[in-house]
Amino acid sequence: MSDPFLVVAVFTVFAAMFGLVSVLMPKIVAPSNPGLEKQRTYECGVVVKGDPWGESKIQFYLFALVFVVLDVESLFLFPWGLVFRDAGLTGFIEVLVFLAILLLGWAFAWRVRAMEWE
Amino acid sequence: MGENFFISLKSQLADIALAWLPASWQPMISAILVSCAVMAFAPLTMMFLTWFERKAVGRFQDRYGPNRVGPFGIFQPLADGVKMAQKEDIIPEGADRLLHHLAPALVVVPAFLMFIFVPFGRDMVAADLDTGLLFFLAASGLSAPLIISGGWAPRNKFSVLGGLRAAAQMLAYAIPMALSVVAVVMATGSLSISAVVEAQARLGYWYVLTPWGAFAFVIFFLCTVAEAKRTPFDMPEAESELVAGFHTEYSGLKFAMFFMAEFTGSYAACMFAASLFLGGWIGPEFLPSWLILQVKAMALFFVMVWFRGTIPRFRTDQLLALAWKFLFPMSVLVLVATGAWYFLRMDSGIAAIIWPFLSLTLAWWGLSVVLAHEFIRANRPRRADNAG
Amino acid sequence: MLGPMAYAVVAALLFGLGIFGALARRHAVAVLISIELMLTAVALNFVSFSRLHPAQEGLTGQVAGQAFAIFLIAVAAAETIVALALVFSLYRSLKTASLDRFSILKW
Amino acid sequence: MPVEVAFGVLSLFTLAGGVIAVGSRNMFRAALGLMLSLIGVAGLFLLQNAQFLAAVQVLIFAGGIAVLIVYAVALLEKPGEPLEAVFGKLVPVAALTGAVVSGMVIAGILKAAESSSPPAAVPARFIGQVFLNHLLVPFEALSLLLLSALVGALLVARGSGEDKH
Repeated sequence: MSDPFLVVAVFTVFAAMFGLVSVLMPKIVAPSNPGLEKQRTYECGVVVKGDPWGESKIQFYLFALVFVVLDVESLFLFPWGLVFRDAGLTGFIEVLVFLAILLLGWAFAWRVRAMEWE
Repeated sequence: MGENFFISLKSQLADIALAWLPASWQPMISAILVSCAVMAFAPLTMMFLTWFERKAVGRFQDRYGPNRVGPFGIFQPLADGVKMAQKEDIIPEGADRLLHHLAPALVVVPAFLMFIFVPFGRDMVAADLDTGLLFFLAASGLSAPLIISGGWAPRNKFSVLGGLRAAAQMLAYAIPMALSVVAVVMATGSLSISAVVEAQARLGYWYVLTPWGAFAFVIFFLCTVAEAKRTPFDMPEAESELVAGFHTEYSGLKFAMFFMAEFTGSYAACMFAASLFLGGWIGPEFLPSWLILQVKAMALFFVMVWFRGTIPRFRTDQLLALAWKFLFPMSVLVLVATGAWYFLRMDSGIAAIIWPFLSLTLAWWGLSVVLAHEFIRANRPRRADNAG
Repeated sequence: MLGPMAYAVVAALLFGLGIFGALARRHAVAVLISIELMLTAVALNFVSFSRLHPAQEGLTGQVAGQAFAIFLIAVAAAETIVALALVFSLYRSLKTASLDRFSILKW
Repeated sequence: MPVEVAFGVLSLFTLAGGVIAVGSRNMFRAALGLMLSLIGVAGLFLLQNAQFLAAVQVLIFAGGIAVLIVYAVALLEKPGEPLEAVFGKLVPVAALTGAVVSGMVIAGILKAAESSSPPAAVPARFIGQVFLNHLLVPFEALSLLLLSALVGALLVARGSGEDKH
């Protein structure tokens, strides 16, 4: 058996090299004639107006916010899941309290319409 | 092509290499051989899957699908690859040129990384980490920022919106995915994927056959379909409103990289789901263990194709509502049910199967009613919304 | 084998970078990014220094260091969401994310 | 030998990501630099055999907080901000403070006796036991903290609810 860390390291390097080679290969094999019209961003043929690198909806941030909180709390469940059979019923009840607090936050997010797409 | 074909092939190749190199290189050579094997596996699988999907969807739609290049069109992906490589690389003006190169190059890394944590067969896991389950989730979580960057780089409105939407969707489905994995962790008491498979071999039943496991499996599988942004969850790349979403401005091999990340990612997720819930490489003795896992994963992938051939696309608000308002509470309930299952010692007896199953089914239908109510409410005409 | 001190040096450099960014940058989100760098450096220190003690069960040594690092990461998440929400709130009223303009409480 | 190489590469990534995060004019690249740095630190955790922590670092820091910051940039970024807006007036003071702090810490570290205990793997099981047996109150308090942060952030970020810009 091989050292798992070494495999992760070597494989990451390989995968990154695969991606970089594939992306840079057209530089050699493919033709390249840039033109004014060709380099314009694609907007279904309409004249480009405005800049997409600007203000977008706050709704995206609200989703990410709820995600981060729930993600942290769900990650705390992993170490508990490992030991929960040794921890006994008290451990289970403790985690039920934790889950209840988590669901409280979730219900609040629903209540203030942070999970709606509007 | 027996059980130990790949293992003995690897040790033979390692012996050949060690004849030339000092013995201290042994771990390095082993790592390189394993990496090469998985690196070869991933793109080949992607090629096969594109062919399989086009053929199958063709049949669903009463067409033949690709049938020109090679027998049954099996070499079509190769021809596509050659064509892709010759396409001009167009970078729109005003784009972030560095990111435009880097994002498609790196987006395959997390998708490929998912493969090395999955046990392909008995003693055939590339990187047998003690916390492999978490690393799988971490690798799938890393593709969200890469896809936002891919959408951001070309400075196109469609691709920026597509990238932001894709990430919102992947984040939303990551939570129920993680929670349904916690149920498996509770049952196994380990974070190693090989330990999960071995625990199912020891128990004699697959986790999907337990009441909590059945629901966790369905939640997990729906989440993997959504994480891979496949139909019916392909809103980020909906042609009818976002052109092609985050990869609108990518041509040739850059586009192929996004495509490859999507396909390899979904197949890796299929293999992962098969290992967690369907017993992984456990199966009839006369088949080699690595073949059994591939058969199970292909069956799951066929279900994904089936979805694509059958179910129309969700609207974005429905898609997010499904994750936040249905799958999330359902996965929390599954966790509670898993805990109760082990504490009340309900491992035996037919009643022990029926009661948890019935209550979870009841919860499932109850939440479905709530979700349907939300959908109907969302359909009522309101004041005009701004797009995005 | 590299000792914990090598990692601590990297953590110290990262922390210094974070301090520089937090003090020098004007963009509110950039300052937040620098603070994240500092917090990560601290988490790295927790893990490296806890290696001076052996790993065993209970709240000692390496386990304690890693548990504290996990708490730190969770608190960092809470800090980030609130800070970014404040930035949005200020941006909505002042139409800028530059910290120099956030001076309306001065007089 | 491979450990030293990996350490060198990972710390290079970490510090380079930090430099990009702190110095880049382009806020989007700064956020990605932060992500690079966070992943580098996760790699350093992995090198010290802290597997669970490395996964948490990637999942929460790189996959959660960094995405949050990327979203914030996408919401706030205005192209073509003038150069003087990148760094404030405090640059010399900031550079001095940063250099002094990290210099002092590094000097202290170099003076300390190097102990060469190899990194032992901490099973994730131990962390779970510590959470349930020793850190139960902090564990529940943390969930309350996250709840209050969620409530506060949602209310502040949404504003009055009328003008969602």
